[in-house]
Amino acid sequence: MALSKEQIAQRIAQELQDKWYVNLGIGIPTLVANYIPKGIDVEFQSENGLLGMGPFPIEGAEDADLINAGKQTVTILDGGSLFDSAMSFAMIRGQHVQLTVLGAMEVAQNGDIANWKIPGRMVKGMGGAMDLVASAENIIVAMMHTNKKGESKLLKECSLPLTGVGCVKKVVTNLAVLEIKNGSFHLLERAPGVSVEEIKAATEGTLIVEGEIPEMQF
Amino acid sequence: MALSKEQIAQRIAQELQDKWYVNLGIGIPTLVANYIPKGIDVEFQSENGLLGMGPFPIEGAEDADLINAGKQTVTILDGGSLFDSAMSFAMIRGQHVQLTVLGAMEVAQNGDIANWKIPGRMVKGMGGAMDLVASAENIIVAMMHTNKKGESKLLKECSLPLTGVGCVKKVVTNLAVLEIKNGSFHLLERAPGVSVEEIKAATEGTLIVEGEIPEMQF
Amino acid sequence: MINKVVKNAEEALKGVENGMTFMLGGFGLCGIPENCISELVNLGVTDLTCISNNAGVDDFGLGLLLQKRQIKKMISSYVGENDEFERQMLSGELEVDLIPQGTLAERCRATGAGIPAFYTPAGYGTEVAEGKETREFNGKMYVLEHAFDAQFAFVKAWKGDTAGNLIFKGTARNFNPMMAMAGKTTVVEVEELVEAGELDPNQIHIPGIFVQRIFQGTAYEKRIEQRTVTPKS
Amino acid sequence: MINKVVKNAEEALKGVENGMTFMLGGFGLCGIPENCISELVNLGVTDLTCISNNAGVDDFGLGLLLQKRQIKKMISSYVGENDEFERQMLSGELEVDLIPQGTLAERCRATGAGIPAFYTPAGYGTEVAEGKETREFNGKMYVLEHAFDAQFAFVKAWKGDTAGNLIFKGTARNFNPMMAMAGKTTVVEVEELVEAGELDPNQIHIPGIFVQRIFQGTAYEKRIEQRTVTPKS
Repeated sequence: MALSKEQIAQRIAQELQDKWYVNLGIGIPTLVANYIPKGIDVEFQSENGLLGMGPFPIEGAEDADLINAGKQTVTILDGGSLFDSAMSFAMIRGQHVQLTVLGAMEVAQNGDIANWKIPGRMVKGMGGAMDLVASAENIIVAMMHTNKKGESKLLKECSLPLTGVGCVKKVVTNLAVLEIKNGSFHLLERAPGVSVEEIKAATEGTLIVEGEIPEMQF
Repeated sequence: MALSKEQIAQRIAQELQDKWYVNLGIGIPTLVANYIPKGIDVEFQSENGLLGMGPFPIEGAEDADLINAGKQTVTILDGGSLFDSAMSFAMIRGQHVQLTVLGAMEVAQNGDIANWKIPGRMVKGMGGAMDLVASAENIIVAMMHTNKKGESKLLKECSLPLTGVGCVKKVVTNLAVLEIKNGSFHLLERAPGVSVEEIKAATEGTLIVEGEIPEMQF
Repeated sequence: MINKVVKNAEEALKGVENGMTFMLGGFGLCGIPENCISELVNLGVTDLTCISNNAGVDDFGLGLLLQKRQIKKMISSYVGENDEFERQMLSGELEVDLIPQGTLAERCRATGAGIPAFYTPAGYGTEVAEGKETREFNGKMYVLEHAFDAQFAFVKAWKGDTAGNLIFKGTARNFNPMMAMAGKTTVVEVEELVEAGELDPNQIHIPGIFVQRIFQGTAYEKRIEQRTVTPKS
Repeated sequence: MINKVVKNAEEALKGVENGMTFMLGGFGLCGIPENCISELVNLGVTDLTCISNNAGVDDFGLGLLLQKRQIKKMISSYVGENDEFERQMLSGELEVDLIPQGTLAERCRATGAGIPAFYTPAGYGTEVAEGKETREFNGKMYVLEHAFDAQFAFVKAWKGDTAGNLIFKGTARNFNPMMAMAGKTTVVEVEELVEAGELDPNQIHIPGIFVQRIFQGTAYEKRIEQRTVTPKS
């Protein structure tokens, strides 16, 4: 069965490593914070100026002056810090953040990503995404394998305006975990009960399948 | 009579304007702080990270963690602030400091200044001087008119490695106040009792003397 | 001590004219200069270019200026919470320059810091880099980005003193400090205005040298866009 | 919370080797990493390139490393308080790269901030600009300056917590914050090490993300170079 959004987040959380600083984008990526593996310490960076981001505040304790990049009220954990946007992107551009998890509208087999604009229809802006994808050493894209029309979002080439070029190395969708290398998607894991054939059918880009593909473990 | 160092500082202090932030270099410039005209508010910036610099501390109250750019123990006044060197030079390069007063080994009639190096003999470094002279809108050089050998320090061309090009607009020496414009020194004021002839003799660069030259007033 | 205090928003905005370029602090509705924005609505100045990370929501923040068609051009990184904005943009009534958030922050800082241009990796290979100089450093490609030029910066701080020293609170800091550094005239509204000497000089986020006018703001609404909470157990 | 604490200077300097490039905080003798410098003397590492605004005095600060000929090259803005330094430089034993103080500070920040290069007016038309690209922006000339590359940054802070968050004191801040941002491995010694959560997150000068190792320093001498006082009246 295809994964729920929570399960996508849960699978991505398995990629977290001890002592990593992590930036989570809006949507599915935000949910990753709920599934930090036991025994590892990570800190979440929010690009609007917050390190050590904690859970949502207890009802009634919301502070209009303490939000995350998705404009949600949040808390700050012991050891956290607050800073301005220039400092925040100094962390990001300077590669002090070890992992970026973000959503996408399209990912191409060369690692290109598009997630900020549909010409003539939707122009929300790139926010911090272009800085993040141009800088991060590890980028994981969290998204549905296909769009609402059932069309593949893993493409030979992006059709939408790019957010970054050749930067995505891993994609976790509701169907699969894929690595991008040598200009192709490499299938690493299947969602439980989802066949390789189903994943092939949902992937427009070149999909490399080598050997037995294991199911994801939770 | 030629001015003392204190009198040079006192004359320069007359150039201060209300609401100016001012950076004072090491030596004679530092003394300017002792002669702020009544009725005007100025604040002194020290490029090592201090705004609102006050007088030397009362004996026994010295703090090793509070010094000026000359490494002297100082104090901070109400309304002052502390910051890092990048912020300090953001103020300077960004032209938020209205006046820089500094010493020089040589000044040329085109506004060039040399004050950081005598090749093969003295190489102390430029410190913040190159940033200051490249950025400040108002630069006043405070120095003796001649060097210890009696040679003019106001030259047609600097012979020493430059600190900045075409940046000095005013020079106050022990003999005179001079403005630099159109590639010449223009004599504005004489030290009390010093003749135009004496100033001419001590000035190697082109000296323009127009009309009656008043004596400095203290 | 150089005193920067003005009476109120009206006095603080003297010199504001049609066609000017402004910077406005804030991220979403967090840390926006509410009093200054209200006064801009009152003044009715038009043909404005506004540099601000976001464009407010339909009925608050910069949305108020958009409603009245006072803005000719927005320079932002993310504008996704404002229907009227989207309408004006897609219909071509409003010019929009969308730039990466980190580039926006760094360009503001550069403006205040006397850095005319710098290289950043953000946007390389995308339409953001079109027409811009690109260059390789250590095997990676970068885009040349320039400082801004803004007549006024409107900034919201938590505490400020009469000398213009500022302290921000929480994530309401965001773009406010760099914009404070960058305005030709920087106007700051604060929740609490204190005497010079009351703030610890070691804990000041933005020194008063960058600030031309400061005033005590009033009636802060501090609206929350996404009220997310953990239920009381 | 990611814990950055190491036991002492010995542990903090693990991995330091001959021929490396270091950044060292401080302005004059104010805010220098005394414990790290002592440990560098103990280790006896040589052929070092040191990026530091000054070079200490003959018998303190970086002067201790100069005495033992551990430094091959100094990158500084002002070195005028050290006779041994001047002797080694004029005799050619020591390489010296003198650069404007603001450029030094900004290059450190750029290093930590992922900015490979930027333009500054400092040094235009002087020997500092020789061999460098220059360019005009808005009628004024600027010089292109690049980020550094330093294996270790040695930083002195006043207070720090176990997560690596730092607060500096007075003008001992100086170059320490930007160097903390810039080291591949940033080592911080503090006068007072506290638990995470004890420092106000709103008042932290450098967030722990930039710090790899932090330790409680000991036996601070904090020597004053120019003791200037106002006599008690």
